[in-house]
Amino acid sequence: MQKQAMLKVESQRLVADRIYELILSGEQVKQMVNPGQFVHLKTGSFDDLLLRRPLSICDVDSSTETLKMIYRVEGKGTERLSHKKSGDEIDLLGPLGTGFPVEEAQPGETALLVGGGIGVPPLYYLSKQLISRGVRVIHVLGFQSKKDVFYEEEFKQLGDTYIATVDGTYGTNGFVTDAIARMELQSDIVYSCGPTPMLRALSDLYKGKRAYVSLEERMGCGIGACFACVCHTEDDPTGTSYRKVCTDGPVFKVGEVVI
Amino acid sequence: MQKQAMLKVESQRLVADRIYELILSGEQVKQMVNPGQFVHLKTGSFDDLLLRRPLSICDVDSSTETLKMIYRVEGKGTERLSHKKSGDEIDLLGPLGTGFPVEEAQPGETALLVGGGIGVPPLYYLSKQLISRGVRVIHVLGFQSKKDVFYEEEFKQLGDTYIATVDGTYGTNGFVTDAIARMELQSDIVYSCGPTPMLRALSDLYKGKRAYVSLEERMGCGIGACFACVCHTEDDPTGTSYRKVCTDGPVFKVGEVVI
Amino acid sequence: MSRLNTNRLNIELPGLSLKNPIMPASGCFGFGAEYAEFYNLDLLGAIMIKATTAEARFGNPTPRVAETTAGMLNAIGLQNPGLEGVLTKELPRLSQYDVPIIANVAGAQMEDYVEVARELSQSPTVAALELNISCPNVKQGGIAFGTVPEVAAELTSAVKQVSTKPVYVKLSPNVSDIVEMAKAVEAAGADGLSMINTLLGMRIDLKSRKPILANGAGGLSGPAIKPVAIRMIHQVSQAVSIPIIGMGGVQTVDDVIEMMLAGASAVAIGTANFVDPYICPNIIKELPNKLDELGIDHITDLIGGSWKELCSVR
Amino acid sequence: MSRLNTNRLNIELPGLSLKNPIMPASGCFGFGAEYAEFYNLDLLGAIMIKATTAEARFGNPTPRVAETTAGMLNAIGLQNPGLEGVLTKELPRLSQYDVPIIANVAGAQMEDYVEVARELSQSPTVAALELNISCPNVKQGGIAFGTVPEVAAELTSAVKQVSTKPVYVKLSPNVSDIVEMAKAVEAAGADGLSMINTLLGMRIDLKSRKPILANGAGGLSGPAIKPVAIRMIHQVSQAVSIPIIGMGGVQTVDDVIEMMLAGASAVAIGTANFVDPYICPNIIKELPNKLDELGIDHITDLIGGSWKELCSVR
Ligand SMILES: Cc1cc2nc3c(=O)[nH]c(=O)nc-3n(C[C@H](O)[C@H](O)[C@H](O)COP(=O)(O)OP(=O)(O)OC[C@H]3O[C@@H](n4cnc5c(N)ncnc54)[C@H](O)[C@@H]3O)c2cc1C
Ligand SMILES: Cc1cc2nc3c(=O)[nH]c(=O)nc-3n(C[C@H](O)[C@H](O)[C@H](O)COP(=O)(O)OP(=O)(O)OC[C@H]3O[C@@H](n4cnc5c(N)ncnc54)[C@H](O)[C@@H]3O)c2cc1C
Ligand SMILES: Cc1cc2nc3c(=O)[nH]c(=O)nc-3n(C[C@H](O)[C@H](O)[C@H](O)COP(=O)(O)O)c2cc1C
Ligand SMILES: Cc1cc2nc3c(=O)[nH]c(=O)nc-3n(C[C@H](O)[C@H](O)[C@H](O)COP(=O)(O)O)c2cc1C
Ligand code: FES
Ligand code: FES
Repeated sequence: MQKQAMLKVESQRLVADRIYELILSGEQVKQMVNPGQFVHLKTGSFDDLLLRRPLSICDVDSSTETLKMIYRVEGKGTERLSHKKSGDEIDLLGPLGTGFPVEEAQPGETALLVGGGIGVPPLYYLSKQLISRGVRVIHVLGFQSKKDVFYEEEFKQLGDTYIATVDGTYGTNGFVTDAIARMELQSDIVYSCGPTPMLRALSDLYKGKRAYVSLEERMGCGIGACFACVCHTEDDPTGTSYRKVCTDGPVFKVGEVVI
Repeated sequence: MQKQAMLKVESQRLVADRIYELILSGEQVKQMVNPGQFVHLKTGSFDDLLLRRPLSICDVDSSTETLKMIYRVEGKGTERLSHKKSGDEIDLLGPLGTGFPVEEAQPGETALLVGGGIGVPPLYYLSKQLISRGVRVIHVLGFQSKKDVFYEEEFKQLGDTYIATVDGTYGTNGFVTDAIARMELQSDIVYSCGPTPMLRALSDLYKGKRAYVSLEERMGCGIGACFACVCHTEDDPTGTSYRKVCTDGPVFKVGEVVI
Repeated sequence: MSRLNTNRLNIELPGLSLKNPIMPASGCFGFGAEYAEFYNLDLLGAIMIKATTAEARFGNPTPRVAETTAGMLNAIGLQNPGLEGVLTKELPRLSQYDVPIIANVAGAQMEDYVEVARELSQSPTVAALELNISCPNVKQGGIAFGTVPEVAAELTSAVKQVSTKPVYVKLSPNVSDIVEMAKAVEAAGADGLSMINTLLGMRIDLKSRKPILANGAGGLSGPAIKPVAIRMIHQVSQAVSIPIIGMGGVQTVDDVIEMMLAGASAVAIGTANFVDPYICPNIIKELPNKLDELGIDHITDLIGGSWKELCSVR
Repeated sequence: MSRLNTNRLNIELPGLSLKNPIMPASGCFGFGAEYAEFYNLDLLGAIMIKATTAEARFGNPTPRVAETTAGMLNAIGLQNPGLEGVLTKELPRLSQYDVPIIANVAGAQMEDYVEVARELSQSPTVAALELNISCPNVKQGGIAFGTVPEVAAELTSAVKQVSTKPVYVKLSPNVSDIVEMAKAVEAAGADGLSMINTLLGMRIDLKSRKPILANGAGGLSGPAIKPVAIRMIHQVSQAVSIPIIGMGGVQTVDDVIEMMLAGASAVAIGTANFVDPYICPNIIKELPNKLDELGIDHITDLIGGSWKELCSVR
């Protein structure tokens, strides 16, 4: 199957401090059925920024063949991306990776979706798919500060949504784990994406449970060929066993890999 | 004096095969009073094409502060330049170099302006200035083929204009020197710009006369600091005397430098 | 007499009958399985598979890659399933393709190289060996083999003694005198050279103040290094009489031509596979038109064209 | 105890009291006259002037420069007015500025270096010498001095014997072991190092089939080589105790910080002057804000930050 295509920029807008929502359209979107998968984007046709950038799929509308992503301007690549205007074309490789296992949540169960910062976006598409499967969803979204919060309304429309900010300027004061504890949130299954320390804390909290984390790692190819993105497995933490974040992941079951 | 500025693209259009006319505007244009000078352009804000590109000033309208250039798409830089649209900004350094000595032509005299290919553009601004000084102008413009001819009408409006094409598909068959011989063109002073073999032929033809040639050389800085663009002088052709094309030139009197 | 109607891209090198001069470079194509999902690997001139070491290796801690201006750094650390894994899993899978496999051999000591080379060369799927004497990533080895001519020569002849297949020695660019290195391994019996491996580089993160790569330094590849590759191939091809598989920053069909004019007999593409997974078949497709444009009959007419007298009719 | 109100950018190096760590690199700034039309040279930390040889040189035939991806090649060939011209014309003009002048010394044989170094060091306008043992452009010399430790050491001590000013030895990156080179010249008495000079590279024109540079090969500079510079400065700064003036691909204030974290005590800017003639004063202007952003009091707190323990209060 053709995995690379030029997609058209439909729109781009600022949704929080340095955070952009980018909507692309193209036939390629048809393949993007699994939440938690990612795409690998070229930020321009210039050779100075050589590598593609991985961004999670935030939402897909297959009827209009549109793909939504939300990203934060971190460095030169995302900066360049933020200047793209509607009508521009973007070279996309994807969908890539193994996403969240929606089928692990049974209809009627409650799923806890925990996101941190720019780890929040993929949970949106996941949440929609869980709901359409008859799963109840609770969202806990952590941000640094009030100015960083995005998509609260959008998540609220799907289910209960709790916001935590590290500096306490909005929602619960502290980390997502603080919010989970304070609200005494119960669930049958947990899905999460966010910074490594958050994922570590959640892994401890939900050890042995049905819990899934989406990891980030610097990537070369994004398709499993370069061995840039490997991590150790928990059952062989110092040996030669490994998983590739780009193909085996980015989503892993808690306890599968060393975070 | 500030020599660097961001200029705005007013328009860009194709005027012949791979040949574009680019009009920029900005205050910087005020400084561009001498024909034969050039500007040094960045073709984008990307680091892969690192160096600036030298392009001759083709025409200036100081009332509207607009600058016209004509260039051929040769490689990646000019290719990138050709995608600029009105409203885009271009980083410009200039005016640079020493242009054609308009003052060497006396009112009432006849000046022969000889251009070849993309050496034609700077003659346009020169011709206008000579005319306003009361000098009669004759233009001889050489191109490869009919499809490469540009600005014939514009030059005709300033004075007699003869076209030569190497393949004979338009105007006189052959080189500019053939056209000059065939038409028995007489003049008091000669100004020329074009490919090196043409300039060599003209130098032979007008040795010891009031004749000026504009040279091309690969440049680094464009301002005289890097010693990329030097040429030997005719009176010390193998010694250490030199002229810099970017500052002492690009225009030299015939017999001053080794071409 | 025009050869326009025959295959204009085929090249014969020791052990290698190449349909065309394009092959993925070692370490940038795994063992082919991933790219096989993008296109039919039979299109390729050859495949240089990832370095094989005697034992399986996990490699370096992550981050293992960092971007640089027009390049990238990597410090994968030779992660691979080891000789056993390559022989039992990777090579059998690759045997289905009608494309010569060049097996990249790495090691921390001469004995490792010799063992791996002996075993791999006996696989019917392996057409030639590529001796990675230059990988700058692995602390326990590599660097020394690739920078001291005598050591490289000793290793080359030890491997030649056990290998039943032609041996291409992959040179490191991190040396004072690449010609000296090339001549040393040629004299030691190398059947061909491949060059260049990565330049040693580093990037430091301003906030953490630490190198971005967990390993500290890493190998620089991509368009940034192409001028160094062209220069070295130009020098070496004039000094030796064994063929060179060129690599380093190739991204376009023009880069392939430039590298062959410099003196390469075939061209490997590394980093560019990450940017465009279809790069190899795309370039192969563009080659005939490019030859037309340059007025060249057969691709071999390009080899060393920058220093040889023009021999083909133009 | 904050030093926020004092000069946060000044640095003391052997023979050099720098207002700030930024200086144009040799060969990329002529003798200053051209850039003096763009800004007041007094803004600079220092100026490294173009190489001076005993006799005037015309240099190589043109083309002398070629662009590469994120870099450029040059083969100027040390064009300069010779010792006499520099002493009688260039230095007197430069004496009007309140900025330390570092004179770059080149030659084809040891005697030339010694003569030029002796004379230039006696000029009151010259604050220090930079020994260009590494220029890869000039066929008759350069390359050997810069790639053999013993030869570089011999040259360094010969120059030290005659120089009345501190001597910075400019290292070539085209070596197998940069640390060995650095240690050799340190042991021979070098007061400081400057690094890196250009990498040797080449580009070939597809149509003419010839190298674009008339000289064939040339020196690669610009952002493409920055990772190599960072790596070498990182290695060398940990191995020697003399200061390093770093250079190679610096274009932004972030690049300056990165290079100082790697171990440079000051930073020279070469190629970027051609892209933006105002680059040096612009970066100098941006430095204080950058220090604020990184929470650093004084610029010297950055030096070697990638391998030293954090010493400044953050
Ligand atoms: C599977 C996956 C999904 C992601 N999804 C999102 C998302 O939905 N929204 C979002 O804002 N960000 C996401 N990221 C992080 C995003 O890829 C980086 O922020 C981005 O690559 C930074 O590029 P830059 O050029 O702006 O930064 P630079 O620092 O200039 O990038 C330099 C290089 O480092 C890599 N890099 C830098 N930071 C990261 C990082 N955190 N993770 C991986 N590579 C990095 C870049 O890809 C590039 O190769 C995701 C990362 C991964 C691995
Ligand atoms: C003083 C002067 C005035 C010029 N005026 C014009 C003009 O009015 N119209 C026009 O079409 N062209 C003009 N040229 C030529 C023009 O600069 C080149 O065609 C252009 O730089 C090619 O850039 P590129 O990126 O398309 O080609 P590439 O080949 O990709 O360029 C690579 C590098 O080589 C340099 N280079 C390539 N060809 C030339 C060349 N012929 N002369 C100088 N440098 C070159 C580029 O500047 C760049 O640094 C002029 C050149 C000079 C020196
Ligand atoms: C991620 C990565 C892994 C590599 N692994 C190997 C390897 O295992 N063995 C080897 O000989 N070269 C290895 N190389 C070097 C490449 O084969 C090639 O020589 C180099 O990258 C230059 O080519 P390029 O610029 O086209 O990438 C690796 C390069 C990269 C980028
Ligand atoms: C056009 C040019 C001329 C140079 N001339 C000299 C020189 O005369 N002496 C010298 O020591 N280095 C010379 N260099 C090397 C630079 O000083 C510097 O070490 C190198 O270019 C790397 O820095 P950069 O990437 O910032 O340019 C020259 C570089 C360029 C680009
Ligand atoms: S990014 Fe290449 S293997 Fe994962
Ligand atoms: S281009 Fe630098 S001196 Fe002329």
